[in-house]
Order: sequence, then structure tokens, then C-alpha cells
Amino acid sequence: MIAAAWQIARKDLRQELRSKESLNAALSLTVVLLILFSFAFDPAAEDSKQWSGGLLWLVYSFAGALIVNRSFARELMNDCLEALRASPVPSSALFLGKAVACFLILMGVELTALPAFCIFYDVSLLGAPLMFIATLALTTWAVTVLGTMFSALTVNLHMRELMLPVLVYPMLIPPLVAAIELTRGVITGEPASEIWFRLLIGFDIIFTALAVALAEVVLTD
Amino acid sequence: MIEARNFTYMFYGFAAAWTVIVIYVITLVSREKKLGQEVATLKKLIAEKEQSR
Amino acid sequence: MREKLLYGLGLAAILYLVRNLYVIFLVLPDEMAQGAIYRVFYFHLPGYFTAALCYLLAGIFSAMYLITRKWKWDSLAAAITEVGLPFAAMNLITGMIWGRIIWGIWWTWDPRLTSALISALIYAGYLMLRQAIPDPTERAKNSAVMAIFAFASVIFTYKSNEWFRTQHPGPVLSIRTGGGTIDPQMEWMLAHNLFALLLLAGLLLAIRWRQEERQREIESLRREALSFS
Amino acid sequence: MQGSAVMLSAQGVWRYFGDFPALRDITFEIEAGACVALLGHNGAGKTTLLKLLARLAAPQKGTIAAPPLTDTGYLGHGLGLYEDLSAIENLRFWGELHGAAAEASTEWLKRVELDHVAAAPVRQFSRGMRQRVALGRAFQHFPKLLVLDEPFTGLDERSVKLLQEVLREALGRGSTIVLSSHQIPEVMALATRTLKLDRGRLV
Repeated sequence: MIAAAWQIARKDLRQELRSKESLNAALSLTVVLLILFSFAFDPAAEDSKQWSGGLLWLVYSFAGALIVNRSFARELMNDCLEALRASPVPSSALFLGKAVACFLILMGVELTALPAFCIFYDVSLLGAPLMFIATLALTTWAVTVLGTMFSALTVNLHMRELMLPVLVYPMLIPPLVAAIELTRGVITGEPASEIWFRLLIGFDIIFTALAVALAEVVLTD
Repeated sequence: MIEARNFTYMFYGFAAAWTVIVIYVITLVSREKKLGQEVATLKKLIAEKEQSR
Repeated sequence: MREKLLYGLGLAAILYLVRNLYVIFLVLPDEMAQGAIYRVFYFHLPGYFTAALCYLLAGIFSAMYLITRKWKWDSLAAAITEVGLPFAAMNLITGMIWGRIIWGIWWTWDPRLTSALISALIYAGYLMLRQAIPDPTERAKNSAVMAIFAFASVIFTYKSNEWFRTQHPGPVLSIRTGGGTIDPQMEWMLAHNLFALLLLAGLLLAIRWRQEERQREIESLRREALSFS
Repeated sequence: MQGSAVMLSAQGVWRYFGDFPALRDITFEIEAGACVALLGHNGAGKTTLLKLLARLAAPQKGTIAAPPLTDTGYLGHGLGLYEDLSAIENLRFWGELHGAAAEASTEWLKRVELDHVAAAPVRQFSRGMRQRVALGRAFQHFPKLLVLDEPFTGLDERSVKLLQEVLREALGRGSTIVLSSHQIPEVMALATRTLKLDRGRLV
């Protein structure tokens, strides 16, 4: 099962690295939004350290929606999804493989855009780098596991690009709030309550379990 | 003074609660009509096709 | 028979609600601190409970669909989610009007308000998803999965907001924090109006459920018409 | 291969679209080594039935006994190829999922005379070339059961010949084939048996 999931993830990553369709889109969207937001919210303001973390997560969640959208959509051409369903790969492995690929792609985009954020908003994350990386990984997984699930649920819709964010963002509010609080803690140097970590871990565990359990249902007719 | 305002807003509150329900009932009724018409036309269409077979 | 039952139920719900209105306006006195405005509470709280019950049942019905794959569970889940939303709207709107007087603002990002709004958004999303899937089997299956995710995330949002609250105590409704201080007469009235709204919700559910079944019949007829060519 | 063992069977199978039965009370048995042609009008339920046989969907009533997915090759309407990956990468990916040996993919490309462009992305291939690669996706792991939905539709002449050849070989190895088609002559040259569907019923 893990081997099959890894084969799927590797295939998705290879496809993405060849075409770079969502990588390029997500990365440029991230940078554009960071610039745009700097007009709406003055990065030089006194209290910028209080809200810049929240802004970062807004931007990241937009990039995430772009990336998970492609996850199942890229199987549509030439009916690859049907061929995958007809293959012996268990649905849970197919789902996990795709989620892992999305996770790695989104992490790549986030890490690449991070220096731009630090420079534009005069922010240093070096105060608690491990804390930030942990927050980044846990939240990115929350976004990708739920996003990939809804990518599968909406794959046959005409308006899936619009539907996916509308359906997923409300459900992502708790982990994003946690990420914002934790990131603010890292930026201001006053560590946030560990309760937010527990929230993130709890969310990741519950929703990963739910998604893996329901993958079979979603992927067979 | 505050009493009068309270009273007006209380009225708004009840009006809003009832309006929501009334609007929903209206959408239900209009949908009921639409569905009935659609079933009728489809049944007619199928009967015609059945005959011409 | 079913028709008559529905009409009877409708009449009973209306009579009950009118009787409640009479008591609310003419029998019960004003609340001491809040004056007349507190009366929206008789719709605010029962509306919330009705919506919450609808959400809960929507989750259960959806799980039943996935287990049994019987159409009735799918149409029931769709119907009850939709019926729950007007009650959620009733809850939110009366709450906002009350907040305008007592707090002086229409909206505040109090955890309870926030999670009520998020839940309504999520379930509106569920209905949008249903509308967007043309194939009945896929629609039933995918929306059932979405309903289960929705329920999990509503519970999660609610729970995490409680954690959130322990950090930032926000303005919370006086009657609820009062615990046992609520007047028994008022509590009775709340229960009465809750029953009335539940009765109304049951009636709406029955109507909406039948419509959902009819919708499926239409889709099947369309398919049948296509199969002739 | 035991001669007349049952490879595939359906018992009172119903599949619905909403309330409308797309398949009605389908019962049949297919013995190992047979080549069954599934005939019928558009909308008669051929694709639905083939999907059930390839375990892409489950019947709402009745049972289907089919070999596990590792032993099944399914070719639907789509080619099932990734445009950004090369021919060999595509075949290797599908081969690994089905547990085929690595050599099977290279062998296949040689056989269809595409080994000189094995490393080129499928995006650059002509229609006929893609079809030849795609056949490899369904055949390279030597499945015991082949489920093919309109395999001859849209093929160029060369691919038609190739497909007939490969299907004969598969039958020679003892594989079982179920295929639907509009091209009656091509199919009847191979088929040992036919099943005809009319509005969801076997006739």
C-alpha cells in the first residue's frame, strides 16, 4: 500500500516538474498577492508584526487551492482516472499518494516564497525556526489532505476551480487560525499557546483518518 | 427612550424570523410547481416515443 | 392520506406558533435588564437548536446512505440540510438584531457567532455541491462524503472555538451564563417555541423530501427518454 | 489453464441511474479462454456492464464474480496516457501498478516499433502512435481477463491489425476477452460468442 502510494506520488511529482503548470501559477500568485497586500496593509506600520503572519497564511491557502485543484484534474485527460481505478492500486493508496504529492509541491512553493515574504514585510523567522517549520508542515498537511479529498469530490464538475475553495476554506478555518496564531508567536517572539499545536495535530489526525477511510467510497462508483 | 428603540428592534427581530420562513416556504411552493410540470412533460415525451417505436 | 397528514401538521404548527406569539407578547413581562428586545430570544435559541438538530441528522442520514445505499437516505439528508439553513438564518439574524441593542454592534467575532456562521457556510456549500453534480449516483455518494466531513468540521470548529474562548473571554449571552437564573416561565416558553419550530421543520422536511424524490424521478425519466434513440 | 472453468459470471445484476435501471437482471457465465463480443445500440448499457466487469463500479443488486484487478486489463474510451511523461515512463508506471516486469514495457515498445522514441513525451506523438502505446498499457502485464470498451473505434489501420494480432495471442495464452464494438466484422473474426444488450436487458 505504501509502495503503491509512493508510485502515485512520484508520478504526480514528475508530471508537475515537467509541466510546472501549478508550480508556476501558485508561485507567481503567491508573490503577486504578497505585493498587493503590501498596499492594503502597510508593512512599515508599528503593528505589522501582529498581522503579517495571518497575511502569509492567506496567501499560502490561495496557493494551496490552486495546487490541490490540479491533483485529480490532471487525471482527467485521456481518462487516466478511470485507468487508475481499474488498476489494483487501493483507493486509499491512490488518495494518499496524491495528497503527499500535493503536500510536497505546496511546501516547495511556500519555502520558495518565504524569503520574499521576510524581505517585503521585514520579518525574521529565525527566532524560532523549528517552531515555524513544524507549523508550516502541519498546516500544509491540513490544507492538502482536505484539499485533495475535495479535489476528488469535485473532479467531474464543470466549475471545480470555483467550487473547491468555496467548499474547503470554511472547513480549513480552525487549522488556519492555529497557524496564524503560531506564526504570530514566532514573528513577535512571544510564543503562542501550545493549544494551537494540539489543534493542528488533532485536525491532521482526524481528517487524515476520515479521508483515508472514505477514499474507497469516493473513488469507486 | 431606550425602551422605544428596544421595541422597534424587537419588531424587526420577529419580522426577520418570520420573513425567513415565509421566503423558504415560497421557494418550496414554486419548486413544487416546477417539478410537477417537468414530470408531466417528460411522461408525455416518453409515451410518444413508446408509441413510435 | 399523506397529503392530509401534511396539511394537518401545517395547521397544527401555525396554530401553535400563533398561540406562542400571543403568550410571548401579551402574557410574559419584559426582562428586567434588557427590556422588550429579549423576546427575540424565543426564536433565536430554538432556531439554533432546530438547525443543530438538522445538521446532526444530515450527518446520520448521509452515513446511512453510504452504509445501505438506499435512495431515501440521500434525499432525506439533502432535504434536512436545506431545511436547517432557514433556521440557522433565523438564529443568526435575530442574534444580530439583539446584538445591535445589547452590544451596540451588529456583529462581533465571538466564537459562538463565528462557528454558527461557518457551519451555515459549510452546509450551503453542501447544497451547492449537490446542485453541481448531474449524475444521481455520484451526487448521492459525493455529497454524503461531504456531509460527513462537514459534520466533523462543524464539531471541530465548535470545539476549537471553546479552546479559543478559554483564551479570550468574549461577550457571552447573559441568560446562558446565568445558568439557573433564568425564569422558569421563560424557560417554558423557550421549550414551547422550540417544539413549535421543530414541528414546522418536520413539516418542511416532509415537503422537501418528497420534492427530492420527485427530482430523482425526473432525472430517471430523462434518462429513459434518452434510452430510446 | 483448465479448459472450461468459469472465468466471469454475473448473477441477476441490476445497475441503476437514479431510479432508471441501466442494466436489468443480467445473468451469464463466461468460461475461461472465451472471446465474448458485447453488442447493442448506444445507451443499451454496454459500457455500464463492462465497467462492472472491470470492477470500476459495483452492481446495486446481484453479484459479479470476476478475477482480481491484478489479473484484469481494462481499456475504456480514453487512452490512459500522461501527456507529459515519455512513452516508456507511461508504460513503466502502469506496469508497476499492475506488477508487470520492467522488461515487458521495453519489449512492448520494440514490438510496436516505438523504441526509438521511447524517451519522447507522449504529447509529441501522433494519434496512431499513442494508440499503440495505449494498447501496451492494457496488455503488457498479460492479464487473464481483458475488458475492452469499443477498442476498434477510431484506430488507424495499422493499430487495428496490431490489436487483432494481440487479441489472438492473448486468446492463445488462454486469456478471456470481453469486448464491445460497432465494427462487427473485426469483432466477429475473433469472437467465440456474443451477448446482445437491448435497453439494459440481455436478449
